[in-house]
Amino acid sequence: MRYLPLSDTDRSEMLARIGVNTVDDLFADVPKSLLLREPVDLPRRKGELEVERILSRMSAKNISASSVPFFVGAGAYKHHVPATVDHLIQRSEFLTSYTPYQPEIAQGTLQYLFEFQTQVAALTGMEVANASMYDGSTGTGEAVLMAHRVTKRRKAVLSGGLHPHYADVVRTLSEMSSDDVVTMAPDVGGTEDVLSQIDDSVSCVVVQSPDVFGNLRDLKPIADKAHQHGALLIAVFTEAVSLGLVKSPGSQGADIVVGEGQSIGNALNFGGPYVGLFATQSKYLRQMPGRLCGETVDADSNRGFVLTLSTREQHIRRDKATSNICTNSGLCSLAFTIHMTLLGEAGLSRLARINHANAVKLADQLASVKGVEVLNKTFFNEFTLRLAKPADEVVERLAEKGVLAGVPVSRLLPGAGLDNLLLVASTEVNTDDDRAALAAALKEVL
Amino acid sequence: MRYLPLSDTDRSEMLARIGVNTVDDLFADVPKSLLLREPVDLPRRKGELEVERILSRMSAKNISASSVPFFVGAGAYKHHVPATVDHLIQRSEFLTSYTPYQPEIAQGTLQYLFEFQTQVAALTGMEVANASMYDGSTGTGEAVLMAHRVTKRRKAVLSGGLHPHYADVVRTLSEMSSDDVVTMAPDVGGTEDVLSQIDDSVSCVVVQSPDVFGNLRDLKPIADKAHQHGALLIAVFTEAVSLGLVKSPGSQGADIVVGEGQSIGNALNFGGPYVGLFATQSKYLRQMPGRLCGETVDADSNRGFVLTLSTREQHIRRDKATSNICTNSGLCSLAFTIHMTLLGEAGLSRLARINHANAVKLADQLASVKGVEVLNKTFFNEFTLRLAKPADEVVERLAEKGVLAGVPVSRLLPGAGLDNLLLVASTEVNTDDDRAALAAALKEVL
Amino acid sequence: QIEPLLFEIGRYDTTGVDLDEPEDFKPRLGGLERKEAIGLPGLSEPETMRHYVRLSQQNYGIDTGLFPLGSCTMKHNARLNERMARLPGFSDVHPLQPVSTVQGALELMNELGRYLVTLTNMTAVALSPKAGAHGELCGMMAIKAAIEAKGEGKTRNVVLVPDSAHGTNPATAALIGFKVKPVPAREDGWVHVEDVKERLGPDVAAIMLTNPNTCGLFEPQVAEIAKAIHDAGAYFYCDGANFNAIVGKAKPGDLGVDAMHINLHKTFSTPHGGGGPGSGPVVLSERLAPFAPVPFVRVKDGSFELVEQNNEAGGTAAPFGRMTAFHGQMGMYVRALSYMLSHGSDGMKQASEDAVLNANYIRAGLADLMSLPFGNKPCMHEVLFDDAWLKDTGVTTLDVAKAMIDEGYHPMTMYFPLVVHGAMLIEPTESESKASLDLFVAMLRDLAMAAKNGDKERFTGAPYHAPRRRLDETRAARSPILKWTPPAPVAEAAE
Amino acid sequence: QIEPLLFEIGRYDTTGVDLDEPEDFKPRLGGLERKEAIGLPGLSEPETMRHYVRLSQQNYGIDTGLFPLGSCTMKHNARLNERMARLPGFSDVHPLQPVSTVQGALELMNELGRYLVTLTNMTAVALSPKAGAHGELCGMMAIKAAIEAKGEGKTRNVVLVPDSAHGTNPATAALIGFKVKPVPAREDGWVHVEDVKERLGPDVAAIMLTNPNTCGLFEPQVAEIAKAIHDAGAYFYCDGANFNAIVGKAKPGDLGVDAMHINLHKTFSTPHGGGGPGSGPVVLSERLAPFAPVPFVRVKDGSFELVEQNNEAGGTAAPFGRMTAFHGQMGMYVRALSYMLSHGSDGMKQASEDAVLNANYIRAGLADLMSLPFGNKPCMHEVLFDDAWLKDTGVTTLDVAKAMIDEGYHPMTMYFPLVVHGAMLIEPTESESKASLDLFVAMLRDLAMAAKNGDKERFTGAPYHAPRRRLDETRAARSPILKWTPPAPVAEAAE
Repeated sequence: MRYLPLSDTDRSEMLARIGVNTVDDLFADVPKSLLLREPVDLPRRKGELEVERILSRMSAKNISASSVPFFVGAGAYKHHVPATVDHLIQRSEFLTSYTPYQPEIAQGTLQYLFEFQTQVAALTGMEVANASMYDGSTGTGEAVLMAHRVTKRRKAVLSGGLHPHYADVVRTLSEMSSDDVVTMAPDVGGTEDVLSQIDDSVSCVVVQSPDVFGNLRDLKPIADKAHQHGALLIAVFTEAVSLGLVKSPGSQGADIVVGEGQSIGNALNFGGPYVGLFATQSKYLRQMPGRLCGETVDADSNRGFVLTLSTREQHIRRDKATSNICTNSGLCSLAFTIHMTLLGEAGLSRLARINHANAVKLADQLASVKGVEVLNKTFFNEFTLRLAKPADEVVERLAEKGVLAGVPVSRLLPGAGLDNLLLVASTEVNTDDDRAALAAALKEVL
Repeated sequence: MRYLPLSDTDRSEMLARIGVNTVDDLFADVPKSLLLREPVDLPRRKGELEVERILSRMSAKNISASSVPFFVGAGAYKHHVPATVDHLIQRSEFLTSYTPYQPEIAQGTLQYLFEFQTQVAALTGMEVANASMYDGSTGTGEAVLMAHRVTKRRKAVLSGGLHPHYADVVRTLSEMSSDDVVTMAPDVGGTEDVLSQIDDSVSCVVVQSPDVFGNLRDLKPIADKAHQHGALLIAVFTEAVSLGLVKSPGSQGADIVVGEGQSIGNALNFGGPYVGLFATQSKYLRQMPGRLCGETVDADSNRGFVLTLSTREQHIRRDKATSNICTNSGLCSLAFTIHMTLLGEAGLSRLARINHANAVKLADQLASVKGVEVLNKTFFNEFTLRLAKPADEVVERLAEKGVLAGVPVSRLLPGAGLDNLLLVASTEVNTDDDRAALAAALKEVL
Repeated sequence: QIEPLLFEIGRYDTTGVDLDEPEDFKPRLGGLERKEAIGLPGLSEPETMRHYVRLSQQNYGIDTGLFPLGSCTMKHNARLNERMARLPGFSDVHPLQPVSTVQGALELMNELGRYLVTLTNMTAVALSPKAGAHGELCGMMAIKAAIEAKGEGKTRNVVLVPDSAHGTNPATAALIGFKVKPVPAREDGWVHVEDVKERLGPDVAAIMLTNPNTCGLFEPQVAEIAKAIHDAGAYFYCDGANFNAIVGKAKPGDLGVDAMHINLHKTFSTPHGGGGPGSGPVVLSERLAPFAPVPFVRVKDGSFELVEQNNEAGGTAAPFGRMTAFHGQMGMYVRALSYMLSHGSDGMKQASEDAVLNANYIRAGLADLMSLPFGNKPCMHEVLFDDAWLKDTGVTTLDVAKAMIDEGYHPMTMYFPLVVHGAMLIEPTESESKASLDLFVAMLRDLAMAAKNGDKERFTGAPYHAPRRRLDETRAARSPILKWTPPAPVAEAAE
Repeated sequence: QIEPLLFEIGRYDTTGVDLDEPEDFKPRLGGLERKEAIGLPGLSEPETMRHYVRLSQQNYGIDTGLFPLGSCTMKHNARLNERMARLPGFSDVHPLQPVSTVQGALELMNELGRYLVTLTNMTAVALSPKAGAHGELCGMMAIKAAIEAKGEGKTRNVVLVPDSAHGTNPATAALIGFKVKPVPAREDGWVHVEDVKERLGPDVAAIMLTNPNTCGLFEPQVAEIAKAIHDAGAYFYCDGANFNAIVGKAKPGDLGVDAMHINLHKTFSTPHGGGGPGSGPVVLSERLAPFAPVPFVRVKDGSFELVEQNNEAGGTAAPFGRMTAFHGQMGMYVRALSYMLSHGSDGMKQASEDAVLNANYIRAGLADLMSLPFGNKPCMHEVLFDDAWLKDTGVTTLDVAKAMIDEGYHPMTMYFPLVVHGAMLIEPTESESKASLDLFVAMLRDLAMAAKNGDKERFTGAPYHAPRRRLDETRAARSPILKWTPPAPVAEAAE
């Protein structure tokens, strides 16, 4: 087997050196009856070519985003990632390294984590950021738990504009922990009354902007009301590129900002791995979950970086930890940092403008199709259409025509009576031809 | 422009520091009338996404070897290259390094060249090998020039089994240098009488095995006769994998061995870059063209490697050099070395057996198709068919059916009266389905 | 060499991405446009490349040397798997595309699940957990859901956790409201069935047991423990971090396990990437299978469908909810399946045997110089030393670890498990050759002799030859600097 | 750290490639089966990965630091280009597939040719030469063919080559039977038209001139020289190694050039790869265009065809033959076109300007401490120093070069061109930032001060901090060891 360096000769010599006769002598503690004599019932080893063929065949059964006009969003976005990013994250020294618990030989990882934290703090307008979460949704779950720790309350209010899957994640966790969750009704227009839900029993309100229907939300009044009642505002985003163009949650008073970083540097990957961004104010630092990288010096007084404040973490605190999180999204955060470095402020804001411009163009074009109504007053690069027919059927028909039109709201919120609504996203990858193809296909189907 | 780090501010500051007003002041020596004022008439800069789209569109217009049953050979072969190879050659420290003229910071390159030379010498059964040529054909041209230097004669005899393009390269170079070349008639059966061409005026005979028609050639008698007359035997191969299974040219008495190394580690690349393998006996070392890497020690007595015997080369010898060659095929030779290291002796000989077995299977299968005759008594992984119809038409018809059947001999030797002959190659990538598809398609077309 | 931070070399007007400014248009941002600068300097592409290449050169990886981290299984990461994960049908598909357009992706998930279930002899698998700890959470949630379904939610609220367990185990149990009751360690490194039985009662929901355990030993009484747990109406959660020792040699389902997470990034070689991403699928016994979370893949009429809502599960299924927005770590699934297809059943068995053989070979090579807390008996895929052999040398486990760096090696896992004093846990994995192990053993023997001969300096000052000397972690924690801030402008010189 | 040779760690029965042995079959090798062993040890995949990763770590590349090699243009190698070259329609197509199945590949070649011809204002391009020196050979062959076509083959057999030329120039001319007549260097670093005229006559076939020249200067009399050459019935071959300075700023065709090779691996950024592969297309003037070698791409009826035989060329074309088996360096064509599309006409002009600006910025930063053989006047994309500033220091150009290594830099080109004593030729390229140049200048200033202050040790013993100290090149050449040989078996100890 190409991955196994030992030869049979090696094995014999080593067994002799150890002083046993067979390798199964080393498995003596396994109950005899349970030790397998034969390989399990799976195919035997395969050469590279054969593995490539099997997996390529599976791959070919899927329609990839780059191969068609593509408008699917709702929490993950098709962006162009520079070739430099994927090349660099595959470098052996990044790819095959471990969690940087040995900082003397892990400065590469540690320094990019420090850069990542700085970038995330700047982007969100917050004081501190951690070294990444699994993704935006699990980060939101952690944010709610953190808010409970900070406020010593156990009731979260979830906006009706929060991505329904994010709300599911929070609810699953809360139910298991016997915490309270109030989930507001789906808020297509972005006009729900969050303020009335806030009182002295509330630990946090969780508001997404742009919300799942695409609306931009003014967070300032919500933050103010929350603070009056001793509650925290958790601001969520699923499209990191939007922050290049819209006000940062930090500048609007958010206490915790959590979001999905996939858009920067990371592929769609059918849902993962992604990278959760998580930032807060310094005063809440000790309640923050996840790894943190901090600056220090070495014995020669050279600047260096280490994982720090790990007394919050499970491997030290065990059942008293702020979270059970161990692994983070190291390599995805590296991809984020490299892409963000390439963009810089100038590139990010231009990218955001292009996204917004493309979405505006698309909305105007689709609004003129009979049977289509654009519901949003405000949006960044995604908006909601009301169609003359159920959206899931329309999406399926359009897929047959080679256009991936978006996400039917009914897929996220089945049974909510929103079956004719369609979420449509547009990024820098969409061309005039793509937009025309979508409009034409909709015209045919509706 | 993303590749240019200078900002306009930088440029102004730098011009001021230099003491000129505009950048064109630095171009003062260019005749004013010839200095272009405007960018040339080509499109302006493009983002990555756009470049990817343009080139991907061009790429998609070609039928790639992996996408169809594929039997095209005649000097370049479709083999499977392990993913490790392509990953490693893209490492910055290999990819973006220079010719190792500064050995203290180029041991990576130098050591792999030393390993490459050792592998090539072993594979060919020769005493020394150089650090690669551009490809097999230019290497053959260089081998003939080298033979002329060694023998102080200027007449080469080219076997009728030598790849016609290789013969063309030798002839072009020889005609320009007013050297004599005798090209024997195309030798489909591998039965030509080379021996009768050898006399005391001959510098070298150039014999390929397996030859372009696939026949294996017994080199020993040719070497013996050549040596009797003070001439050299230049043994050529275009399929390096064959050496895993057949006698080495060195063991048969070749004086110079030259061949194409593409099969090991390198993609088809529509003809290049490839890597020329070049080996000889130690006594001819000083007449050998190309770079050589040699072992030495550093000031601390540690083993190290350097480019050596460069007094043969053009940058020292100028018009007295053994060759004008400057660049070699560094990265392609690295790919060769890594793939060969992965294979090892055990893997290479097994790979060769699989190739031969697949070709035998294919030949037997095709022989049973009406209108097809297999002409070879011996072959490795390629053989010649006589078809009932002109091969170029048949190949075109089969291409329309999605089968790339091989190379019509008329493409290599137009007007030679061999229009119904087809060269068919089979490697480890061919499956039973591929063979069946070719046989079935031939049956339909013939 | 000290590489500056990107913020120290970047400029706010520089970009390494060429984009054309859009034509004029009317924004629809409702007055929420960003007015303030963000504070993100950029670099051109060549500068970016060099910055991160240089940073990488300060890292140690599997590809640069042996990585003997106990309990973390740092094995070879094949580049074939990287290539496969980047096939457009896997990397460039969206989790919310119509399922008709991602049948191959669902097929891959289904196939991966089949492999995991077959290797473990379990009934079901929950693929979506994002990492090992997330998998633990998933498994424990399934247990909690099962207990609640039986109406015992109020009464069964204790989880037994051995002292030798990973810190994630108690943290996970506590996170969802369980009380953690420790099971003490015995001198032989094993959990004894009588210690478990003693703590069992109607309040016990589950035991969380690592097997092979963190001392590198297979729990010989595991089947008895499982039986005791089941007899008491509780569940057996197995921490699968050490599955690498027994893949193809024994099936956790045969041992009585009810739930086990599998670290794809350990056992099935998806790259650690400096701390993630991981992937932690959980296999479930028949008793727990109904409670698997959404989403999951189901085969229906020859095609694959995705169950995304609790109420779509059907039959006896009662999913406890959703653990993450989408379907989990697809990129890791591809790599892991590529690993499994490559090894095959024969290769996976051989890999486990080689992993165990390699660990024992190290044990045999060092047993005379270093101290084995449980005696010189066979271990599984990792061998545990304590620091008794360092007595009176003035050298600590930490010092030995740092001295290994100077010898060109990554340190072993240290001070874990907590049950052994000054623990040094070494896992060579099956990826190392005999020659590599011989060098490693020789290096440690040399260090051991040096320590015993009083060459304390070599240890306490180590590392001397790394990109950094020993770092001041206390300082980092005392007044944390967690991001770069622009230097204060230098005051004009006084006139 | 010394990495062993693969032969020292490999085993003859180890393989890192899994292949199934074929079923029994009857070989058709006619008795020519290999009987003897080959002598090629193998490594498993993890060992291979580690071996070559470790080797790579002993290399310096553009991605790790500034690469100031004069005349070699080590600029940024964009990874986009690597990705494009690996598209299956380029990397996985065979040169002898039916042309109907490779229309996109031919289109790419045609498009690359169009770019090169447009940038140079020439008539035709021969793409197939494999590298710069091969391109020179191609260009000179075309000239020879043109001369022979005019019936002057016997009489015109002299080629003028300035002393400052690259060694490949005279080597190339000599290779195809030309006599080389040198044109001496003048004190101002330029070739003077009167020196050329003096040597012109009916025996002169061509001049081989590098422009910008190897002293880093643009030849101001180039147009006059071209006219004199043409008037004498000879051809102007231009060595295009330094094209990087003037892409988009001036067109060689406008300067009277008849043939010029273009190093795609210099000017258009295909990676040097430790010494290749390169690619050396040759652009040809109207007078030489008919003599371009086969194969070449032709557009006919809206599709692309490939002319592979001399007698298929048609019209006035009279190809001189074939330079290589197939169509040249396709992989490099893709990378170069990707570079050109990315830059565009505006970006290529800017790149030339930045390259020249950067070189002059270095000149300005060092002019007071180091010596400029032709005075402190503007240079093109590289700046040439001599060693006059080292007089009486006991430090040589070589020593300075090696001392640069200790400072973390690749040395500049040294002792070339030969016309200047102790030459140091520095080409920063447009890929360097101002900050990077500032550091580089500061480093060289520091070295210059150290040399002048008598810190000779720092130079003569350098490098001290590289993977190796200075290597003994004489020893390597005296009794060459060019391959590994198994160590002689150690004799049994005497009884």
